[in-house]
Amino acid sequence: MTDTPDTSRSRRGRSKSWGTAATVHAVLLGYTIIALFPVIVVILNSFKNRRGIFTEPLALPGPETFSLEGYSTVLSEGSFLLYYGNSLIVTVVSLFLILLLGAMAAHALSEYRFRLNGILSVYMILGIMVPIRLGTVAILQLMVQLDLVNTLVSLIFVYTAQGLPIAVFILTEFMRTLSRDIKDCARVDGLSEYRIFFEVVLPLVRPVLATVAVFSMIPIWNDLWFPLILASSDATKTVTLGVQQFIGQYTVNWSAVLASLSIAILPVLVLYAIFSRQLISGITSGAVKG
Amino acid sequence: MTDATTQMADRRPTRRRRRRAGTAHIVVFLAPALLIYTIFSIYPLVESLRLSLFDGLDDGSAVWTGLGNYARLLFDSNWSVRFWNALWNNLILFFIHMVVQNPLGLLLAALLSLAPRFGGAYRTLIFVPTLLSVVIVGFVWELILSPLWGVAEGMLSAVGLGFLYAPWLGLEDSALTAVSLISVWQYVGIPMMLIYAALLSIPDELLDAARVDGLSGWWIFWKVKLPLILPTLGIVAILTYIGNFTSAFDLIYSIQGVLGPPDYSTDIMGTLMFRTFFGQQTQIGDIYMGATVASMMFFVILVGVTIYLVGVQRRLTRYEM
Amino acid sequence: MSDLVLKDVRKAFGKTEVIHGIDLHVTDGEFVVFVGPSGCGKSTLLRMIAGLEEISGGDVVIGDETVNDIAPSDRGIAMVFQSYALYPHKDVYGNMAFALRHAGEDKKLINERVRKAADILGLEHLLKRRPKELSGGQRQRVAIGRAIVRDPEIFLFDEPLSNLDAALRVQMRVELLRLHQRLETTMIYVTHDQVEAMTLADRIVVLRDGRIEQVGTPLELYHHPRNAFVAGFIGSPKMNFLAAERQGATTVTTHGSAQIEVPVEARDGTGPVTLGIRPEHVEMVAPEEGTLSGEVLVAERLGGETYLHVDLGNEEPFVVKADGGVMQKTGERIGLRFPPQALHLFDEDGTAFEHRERHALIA
Amino acid sequence: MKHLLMKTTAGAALCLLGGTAVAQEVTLTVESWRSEDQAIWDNTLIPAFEESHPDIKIDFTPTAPTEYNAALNARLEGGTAGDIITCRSFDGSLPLYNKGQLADITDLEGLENFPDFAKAAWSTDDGANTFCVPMASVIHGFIYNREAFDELGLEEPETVDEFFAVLDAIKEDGTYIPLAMGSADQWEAATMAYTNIGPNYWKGEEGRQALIDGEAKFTDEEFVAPYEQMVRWTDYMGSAYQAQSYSDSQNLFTLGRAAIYPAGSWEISGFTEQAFFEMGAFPPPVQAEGDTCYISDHTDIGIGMNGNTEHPEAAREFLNWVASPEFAELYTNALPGFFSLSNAEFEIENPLAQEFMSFRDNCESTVRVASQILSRGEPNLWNEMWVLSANVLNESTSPEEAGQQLQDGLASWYEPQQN
Repeated sequence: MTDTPDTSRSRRGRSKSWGTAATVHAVLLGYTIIALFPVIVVILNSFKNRRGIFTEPLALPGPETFSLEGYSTVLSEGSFLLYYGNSLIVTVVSLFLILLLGAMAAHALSEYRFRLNGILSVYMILGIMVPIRLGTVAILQLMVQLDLVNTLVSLIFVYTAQGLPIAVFILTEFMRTLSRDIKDCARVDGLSEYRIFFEVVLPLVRPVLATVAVFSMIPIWNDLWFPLILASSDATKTVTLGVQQFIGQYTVNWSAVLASLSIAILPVLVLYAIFSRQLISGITSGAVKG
Repeated sequence: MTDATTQMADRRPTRRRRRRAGTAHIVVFLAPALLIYTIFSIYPLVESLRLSLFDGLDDGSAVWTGLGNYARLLFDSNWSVRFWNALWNNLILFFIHMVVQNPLGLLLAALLSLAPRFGGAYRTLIFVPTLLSVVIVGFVWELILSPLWGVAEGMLSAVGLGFLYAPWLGLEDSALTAVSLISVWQYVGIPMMLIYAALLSIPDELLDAARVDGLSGWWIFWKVKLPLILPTLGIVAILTYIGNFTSAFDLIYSIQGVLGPPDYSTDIMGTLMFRTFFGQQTQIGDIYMGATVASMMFFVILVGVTIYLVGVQRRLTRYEM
Repeated sequence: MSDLVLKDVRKAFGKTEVIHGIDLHVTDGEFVVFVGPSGCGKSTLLRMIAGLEEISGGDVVIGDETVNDIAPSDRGIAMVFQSYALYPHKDVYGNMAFALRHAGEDKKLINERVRKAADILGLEHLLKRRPKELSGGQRQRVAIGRAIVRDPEIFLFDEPLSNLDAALRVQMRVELLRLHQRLETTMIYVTHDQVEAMTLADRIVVLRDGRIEQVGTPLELYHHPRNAFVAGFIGSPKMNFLAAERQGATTVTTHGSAQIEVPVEARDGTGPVTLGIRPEHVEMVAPEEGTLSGEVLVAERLGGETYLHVDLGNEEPFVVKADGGVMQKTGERIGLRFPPQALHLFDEDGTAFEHRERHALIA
Repeated sequence: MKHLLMKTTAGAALCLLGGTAVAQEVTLTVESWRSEDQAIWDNTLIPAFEESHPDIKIDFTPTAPTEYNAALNARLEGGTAGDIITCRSFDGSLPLYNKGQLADITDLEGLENFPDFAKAAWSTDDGANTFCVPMASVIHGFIYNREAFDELGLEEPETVDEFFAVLDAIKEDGTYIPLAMGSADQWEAATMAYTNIGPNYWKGEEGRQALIDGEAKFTDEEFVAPYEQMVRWTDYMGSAYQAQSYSDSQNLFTLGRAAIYPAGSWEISGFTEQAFFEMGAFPPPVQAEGDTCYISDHTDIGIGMNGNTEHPEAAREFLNWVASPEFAELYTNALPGFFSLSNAEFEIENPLAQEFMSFRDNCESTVRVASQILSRGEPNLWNEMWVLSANVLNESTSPEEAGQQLQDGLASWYEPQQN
């Protein structure tokens, strides 16, 4: 496909005058600090006791304030590892379904000419405009009838439904730009339409899939609402919901909240790091050019 | 050579007659996504919107009211005051994002596109807040801005600006702006990434041509790059608009709670819908009025998107690059 | 025998018909080139033969079988695409072996065939590379190799050389010719480049707007174009056209009022006609000796030859292909003389008048 | 089509799920907003119950308080709510009963252990039907840092004047913020300020009943006066109190930076754990010495059963146990500050809780003014009271305007107030 975009630009950057470069770095560095500061504050204070958190929020944990009580509370009191597992299962399975089903639908919409194509394209992206939370009661009733309440499956269905519109939108736009020749070539080679999709199209759209994965992952991992409504039993709790248990009606266990928040940040960062290499090339080739 | 060819020809598999697949594969490709999306997204939404045409009785049963709920929402002062206030706050929220978040995203993207050293690191780190749960974001900013913790005040004092500090989240005049800026902080990564990607897709030759034409860096940006990424800015704008109704709720809910304090100054359509639909404390949820608010929200989004599609997008020329 | 026969083949997208009933017979082992300006339907026609585009009417027959409803892979064809269409995630070997592997062929056979094709195309040392590690010419060879491996009855080429630079194009052209000589397989080749068509084809099919304008050997098209479109399309630089008035059966008067006798089959009547002559057939003489004369506007010197653009008072300059050593410069007047056997005459609809004699090279 | 779709997907989904184990004994799920009580239930209450009822298992599954109403509501509509439901008082639960989502338990034997005023919070207006077992009430007053008071030589104030004198003294000294109170969380302003000190002005139940009967208005002096006192409070609250959240106030006090904390008795257990100094408590000061004092002794938390539970017998058995003296003692001592409403007599161990309990001896009890009947319409009076109480503290609404707005809102739908 395209070369990595950065290399072609770098020569221009290097030739910039020293002063300009300094300004650029000053602005970027400044904003990076602003972006990270709150996160660092959370992590820093998660290693302190309550007193330390409130008397000197910005200080590094010292001998008097250092404490792992938050982490020990989190790891002992809540079944935090279980919640972690639940969040991971839900996020990964939903992502998988969003990417697979979304790509399949996008392929159908971008590759084949058929009568309902236009209408279905619009129908599929309608969901971007409406928060799915509006349908909570109906979703819950549906899940009751399907006997899926308090299962991770219910969450997976809802997140998949929620993630599909944006996935289909981005992937369709991108797949329209894919070379026709290569698919035709596969046809001449005797591949069925299914194998063309799996063996030719999917490998080609990998970077875009990464983009979609990042955009879809965030709301799923961080969602509080649907776990609360659909799967709040102890066996199916997710991390975000687990954090909530440390925020009581009248008392907040600060160390535990900060510790659990810090723990909850981690996997998102890891997943993001995995996808982010692909992210930019994904956006470049698909979503924006449209 | 000739031998080999004949040999090959002999071993060619017999030609299978196979009717072409027809449309079955199209159905197979579309059906799973359509099914899940329809059952778990569209059907519940339609079901909820349908409720807006009913009114609930004390015993839990519903009775048809037609557009009665809408009339109440728009003309009964108990509702209309809250409704217009929420809509107005939403528009302010949108405005602040448009004048702060998107230009900031543009600036950062423009700087990143100059390919400074560590550009990748900056890009990744600036995107980090976008990944965070609103629970974390709400929590940490509340702490930072809190008068008790004094982080914000302390930092301002350190540079001799301590007098500027105010409990922004608690003051009617500044609460909405403060919340908006927190949201900007969290989400600026998205326009930044989109715009950055658009800037990268401008071919080098074009920029070289501009340089040959005698344009300097600033002018190249203004006269060449900006017009070329206008469609992306359009997409960013409309995404901002939609997000303002759909996802801004989470942040306000987590920082300010469902009443949009102080004095409803941070009450937006999302919080109004939520507390109407589900209730809070002694207020029992009214799913029928809640659905009405939700439907209005949907219409407002639709109006915005339509204006964009008809009025704006048509005028934004897309250039083949 | 795997002749390809097209019988009244039609294609419509919605209500617009783009291929208007094509009849064509390609005999086994023939190298046929479809040529025409872009949008003439040549690629669509090729894709219809391949089975990638459904046909709206008529029949496509390969061998003795009507293949309208047969999947592309079962038509005994192989296709080479303009963009090469190599699978980026497979190496050269994988690309070439792909179709056979998919068909569940024996590993040994696959290996044998891939090696053989690689040998033919000089790709042996590249088998482990990925497409992005190859140059344009190498990619093109892999694409062709992939087709060879399938050992098809018909090769289909869709503008396979248009992404290559000029030098490489010439080289690949020769390689293709040799390949055809070696494999003796039917090849159908689509291009908009008449030079490729002339050099490669046993027979050329000239297409315009979804219709066949003329089918014939390259020289037949060159010497006996059936109409003004074919005449103008084949040959480079392109044929000069002069507006003229028919005076008698075969006598015409041009704009410059010279009387010219054209050796074509006589027809009754008078009226406006078009006189055509190729730049390479015009003779250059002193101004006063020429049938027509004019002023040189531009002299394009290519070294071995020179193209003189002459103003004859028409809208378009008249092009003369002269020797590389001609001295004439811009602004000089020259005379032009037309050997009668090189003249072409077209009626108002553009249809050519038959020459009285066939060209010596054409049986 | 809807059902067809569901059936097919259901089949598929069930396959995915695999078999879910069928419980041998009955398990009752308890819905609650008291997530901080998890440990108390798991370690104390549930073992005690299961010991005497081995065939019934209890699963306590609290939801964060901010989401409780919304989540419970959705689950009730969807039919997935737990068997046992923790009830908010008065109009917080009555509609659920009306919809059949809370079962009628009027004939539950254990209810005899409770006085009528306690049952009133979870009964129909005519008192004929009861739907929740009263669990506890919370008493409002002020908690103070006793060491700070000793240091400055201060006494517990009895009258409003004394109260402000104490505040002045603390302010003058400057070591402590006099009042730990913020307006960012609006309910703090409503419960800990307005309905905390208000009953002394409107004479508790008398004033509340007068509002319900339409004989008093929020624009009357006795309902505006508490707001006027609250305006005076702002001089003694921390700087930037507008953004001071409820948890900020707690921290200010327990970290020893503020001297007086307008409180609800629920704070007792948390404060006892967190504060490193001795604390005392006093009831809301009266206007003149010798006046009868009134306290907000709010019936806050009850427990009932889901009208659609599959295990009504087991649920009733459990509710009977909650109504028993055994539960009352266990609960009150496990959670000092949540005072059992049971007639049963037992010792309270926590000294601060004892102090709060003692308010009941000298003062008249009343519930929060907006909790019964008056918050049944739109605009919701209790919501309005949150917003306006915070506004008064923020000085963006004057006491008179606040009273006027409460009155206008109420009169817009409540008939007795419409003439």
